[in-house]
Amino acid sequence: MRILEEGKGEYLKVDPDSYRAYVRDHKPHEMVSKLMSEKEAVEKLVHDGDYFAYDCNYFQRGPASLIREIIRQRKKNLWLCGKFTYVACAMLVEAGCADRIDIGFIGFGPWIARAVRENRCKIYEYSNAIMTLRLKAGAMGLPFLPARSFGGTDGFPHSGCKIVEDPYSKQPVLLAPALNPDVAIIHVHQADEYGNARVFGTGITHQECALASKRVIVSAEEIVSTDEIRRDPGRTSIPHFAVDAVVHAPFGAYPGTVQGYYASDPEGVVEAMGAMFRGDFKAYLEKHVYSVNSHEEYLAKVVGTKKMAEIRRRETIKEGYGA
Amino acid sequence: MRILEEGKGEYLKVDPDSYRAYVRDHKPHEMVSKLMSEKEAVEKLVHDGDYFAYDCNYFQRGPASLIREIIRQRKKNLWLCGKFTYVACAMLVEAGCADRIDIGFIGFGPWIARAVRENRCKIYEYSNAIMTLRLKAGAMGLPFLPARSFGGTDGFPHSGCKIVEDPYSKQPVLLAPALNPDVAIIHVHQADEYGNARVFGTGITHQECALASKRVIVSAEEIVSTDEIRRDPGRTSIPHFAVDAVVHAPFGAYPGTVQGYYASDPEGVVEAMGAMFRGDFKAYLEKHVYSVNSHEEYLAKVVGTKKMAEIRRRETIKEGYGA
Amino acid sequence: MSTPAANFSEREFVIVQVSRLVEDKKIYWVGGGGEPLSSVLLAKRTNMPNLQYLTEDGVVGPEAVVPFDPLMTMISSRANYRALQWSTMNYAADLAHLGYVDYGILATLQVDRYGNVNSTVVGKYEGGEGRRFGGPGGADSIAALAWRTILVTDQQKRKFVDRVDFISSPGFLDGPGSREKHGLPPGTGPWRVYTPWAMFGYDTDCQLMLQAIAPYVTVEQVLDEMSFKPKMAKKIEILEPPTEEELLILRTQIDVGGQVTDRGRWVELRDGKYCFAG
Amino acid sequence: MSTPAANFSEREFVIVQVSRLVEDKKIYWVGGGGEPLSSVLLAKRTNMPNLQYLTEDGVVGPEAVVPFDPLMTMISSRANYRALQWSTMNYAADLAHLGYVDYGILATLQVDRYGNVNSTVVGKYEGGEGRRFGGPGGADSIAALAWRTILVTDQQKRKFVDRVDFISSPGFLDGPGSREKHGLPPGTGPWRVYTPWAMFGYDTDCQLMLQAIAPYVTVEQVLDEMSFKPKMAKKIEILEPPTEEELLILRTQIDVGGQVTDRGRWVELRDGKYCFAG
Repeated sequence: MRILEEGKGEYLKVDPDSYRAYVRDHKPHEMVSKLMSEKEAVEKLVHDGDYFAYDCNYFQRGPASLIREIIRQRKKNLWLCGKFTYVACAMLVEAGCADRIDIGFIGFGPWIARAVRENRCKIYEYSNAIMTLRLKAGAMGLPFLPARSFGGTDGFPHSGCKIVEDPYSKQPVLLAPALNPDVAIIHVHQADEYGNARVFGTGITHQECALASKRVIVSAEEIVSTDEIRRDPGRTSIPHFAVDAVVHAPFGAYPGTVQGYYASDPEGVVEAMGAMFRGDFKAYLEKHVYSVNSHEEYLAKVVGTKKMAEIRRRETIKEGYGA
Repeated sequence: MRILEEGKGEYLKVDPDSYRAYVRDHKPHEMVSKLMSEKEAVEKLVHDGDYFAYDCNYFQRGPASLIREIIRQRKKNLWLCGKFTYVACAMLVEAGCADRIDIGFIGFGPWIARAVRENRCKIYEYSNAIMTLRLKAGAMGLPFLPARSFGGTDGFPHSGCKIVEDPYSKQPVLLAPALNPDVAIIHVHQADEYGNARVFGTGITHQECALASKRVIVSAEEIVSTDEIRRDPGRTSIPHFAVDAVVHAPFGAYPGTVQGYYASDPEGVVEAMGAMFRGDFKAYLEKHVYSVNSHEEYLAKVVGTKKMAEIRRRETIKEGYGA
Repeated sequence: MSTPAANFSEREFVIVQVSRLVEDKKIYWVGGGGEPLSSVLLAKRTNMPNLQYLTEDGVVGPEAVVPFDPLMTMISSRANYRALQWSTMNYAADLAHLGYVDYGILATLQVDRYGNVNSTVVGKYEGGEGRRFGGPGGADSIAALAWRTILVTDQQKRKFVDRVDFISSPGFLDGPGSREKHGLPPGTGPWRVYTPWAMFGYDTDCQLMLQAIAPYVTVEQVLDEMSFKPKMAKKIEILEPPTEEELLILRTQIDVGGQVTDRGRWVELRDGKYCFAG
Repeated sequence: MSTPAANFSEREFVIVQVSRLVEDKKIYWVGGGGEPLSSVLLAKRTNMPNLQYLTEDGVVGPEAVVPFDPLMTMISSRANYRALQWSTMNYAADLAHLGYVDYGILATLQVDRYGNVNSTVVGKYEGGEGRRFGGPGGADSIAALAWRTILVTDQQKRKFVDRVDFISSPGFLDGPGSREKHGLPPGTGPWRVYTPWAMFGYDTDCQLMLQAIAPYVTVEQVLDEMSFKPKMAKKIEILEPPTEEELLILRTQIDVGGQVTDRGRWVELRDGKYCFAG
């Protein structure tokens, strides 16, 4: 199985054995309550220098409130998993929280461009599907997974992928290195206090992120009982033992949507996109992050009950989004 | 990426490109009704010499009625995917339908042992998890998937697996060859006429079997409308385009259980297990297969309404088994 | 009901063209929102109600409720309404790996002679000097794995280049055989490129070939807006303009806010001939 | 409530022993039904209500309703009742790959000095001459991937051999380092072997070591029923007999039909000493 081509991009070290040992020694195998505030969860579980994955994005069932909390706590030197996302990477770079990004798709914007030129931010190239595959490899406890895409691109040399001769078909096949982030944050519809969590509808990689990552924070629109989880186990997306903290975060995806629960706020979306395109998040961060101390305060002071009622009302489709 | 060890067992050729072309040219991409009788489905879609996978087994939400129909039609030279199964492989070998088996776990019995000694049946060695992984590789359109098990066993030399040096960790890692069966049969709780199918509760590899196999027959306890499928798309286990035939088969898993719908029939289970242990399925096949022309006739004449009512009644747990 | 329209934008023109390529019996993977999704939604509302498509978030065969809120083309209740199946992104990639995706439709920033697509950087990559964009997203998988890829781009010199500054998503790379050499499945690749002014196919040597033009431009105008000279089909066809019916659906049901179509120039029918307005 | 029982079968003894190893804070993968599952179900009903286990069909943390119909230990509503999650087999294997399985519990047909397990053939493999069994099933994955594997087998010369006729599921293979050489994750392997007569551990050289015996046998009897001489712990402990409470739960709730326990000899308390009955 010859190696035919190798990307030269730096990538998070592939080490499934160490991840196994981490799971054995640090993951909460027993059922213990993990309910805590956003502040506490981020303080405890997001460390400077972490490889950091968030699932979905700031507009689509993403952990927007947790992203704001990470910025509020001025975390540093994060390495971002930049797949299927618009503004969050730019926000995190502009806020001084991140200096490396693996890119599937991000809203790049002038700020990141400047940071790259000034060597304050490093970029590694992938695609959305290769990044989700890397997380899947990480979630399967494997060192890599093969794929039939990404070869031949100009991203490949800036990645950690390799092309090898498949020992079965003798054809070239790409290998994507497993990704086991230090920390992942995921926003879900429902979770119990232990972290058994349900996502309704489509998603990107919530289960993969949870199983692949050393430390996992789940924020949930609703906290439900474990009895409710056990009533319909086919709906469980994430098992408790993958989860280190459960944060109750109603409207946690605002200004984004949580499908079946509330619509996005188009004004809020456009405001964030505008900041990104202008390459200036200062006013945005001031208003949406630094001006408040918590998500509760944010909802009360910045979003307001009228807006919350409106986006709930506008989400008229409920079919398929309940157990 | 050096090859460190190679199994010498024969295995179904790994050829993801040909499978892709098959999918393009022969899978029903459009929504067309595929409702047909068991007889027609097996006549059309199960061919002598096929690599044949059935999901689950004769006792646990397996396509028992379709297995009986395959025997009734006296199919020949099948190569069986023998994972997580008790009696069905032995039945198929004894009935003269199969002459090769990839083994994860089967009820072996004296008949297969005799067939192996007399060189009428060939055995290749795997484990349940390696067989399900092979199907998963086939269902992902990949030539292989890595695993951290099966190496070092005495099964390995009789398999199609290889151990290579992982180009990332430099450690030995096993590769399992993708499996794309010629035909798969799967029993589900509900399906629409196009083959969009729902399995409630746990299972072995229903989705993998459906996506990995060239021809797919789904038998369903209930035929539901496509509107019902669309009402709760998170419950869809198998998409229509993977499916070539939909058979309405109430009590299709008899004597096995369909969780949430009916319990197993312990008498029927013991009768089949007894035949296997004795190495003599003649009487069993005569009574349960050859004496009738169809599953309908089987239910009416052999099983009887009393038994059907009884196993329905005994299945008191419904939680989690409905959309 | 099939009256040729007297007034439409270039964007509307290209959406309608692509929508007419769409077939009921095929499965599409639609990249992002914009023109590709609008084309498919339009097709579904004209004469292909059973059309099936998937998107990156693992939705299979939705009956989307339009219009969408801004950016809400995936992981939203309206975009994913009444789907046949809901899943996640790796599942969408699995289906594409398996060969279920007959056609992929992509909007592109820059495209070249071999159909290679750039959505990463215009200008120099190293040192971050070029103008940087968001990356391939899901487009790379579509371009690699769909049997046929339909590209949608602008008819502009800087977008239609001999060699893209950065291959984000693969076209034919360096020509025949080079996709396979890099591990991509055989028999795949770019198939059509649509611009508001023209439609291109590919010659057997994998090079772009002009096949048809819009009724409001000339071949010369098209070639003037390319940085290289494409191969030319033996006969250059004239594309049919949108019908009033198509535009009505597009404007009242799909692109109600004009987010997708409100760019580019307007075209009008004047003295029996289509020409740019104003 | 913890009165030592006066009467029990060898099978009951071994189930009770294994159940006492089980911890609330660990995750178990239980192979098949039989003694392993009975042990876990017993533990859950004695003092470990929060005990979590998974089985091959991807069930996580069920609260099984016992007893089961014959063979219905997986993919059945009673076995999977009120689980935390339902999935399929590849998911169970993923969790094991990830290191979530603290303990695997397996019943074995034949086991050797290095804890290698045979469930394929007794006798010669080639030519099908030996007596053939069903194959590794899920046991290979458990033996390869669980941090610690607990084996349950009979105390019989033919089941306790120097080298198994066929390694279906890996123990320590040929000794230190050989699991890793064949791609298995480090730090894993067999941990305990329980028989109705004895409990074995492993020495640092990966070889089986007798650690404790049942109160109704002697060390000599145990060694007589092995084809090789194991290493011996410095002090051989005596295992505690089942309590009346444990047996009551086992007999009335779990193995009601006696399917699992109704084999092997009976033991009774006679004149303050345990010995075989009859």
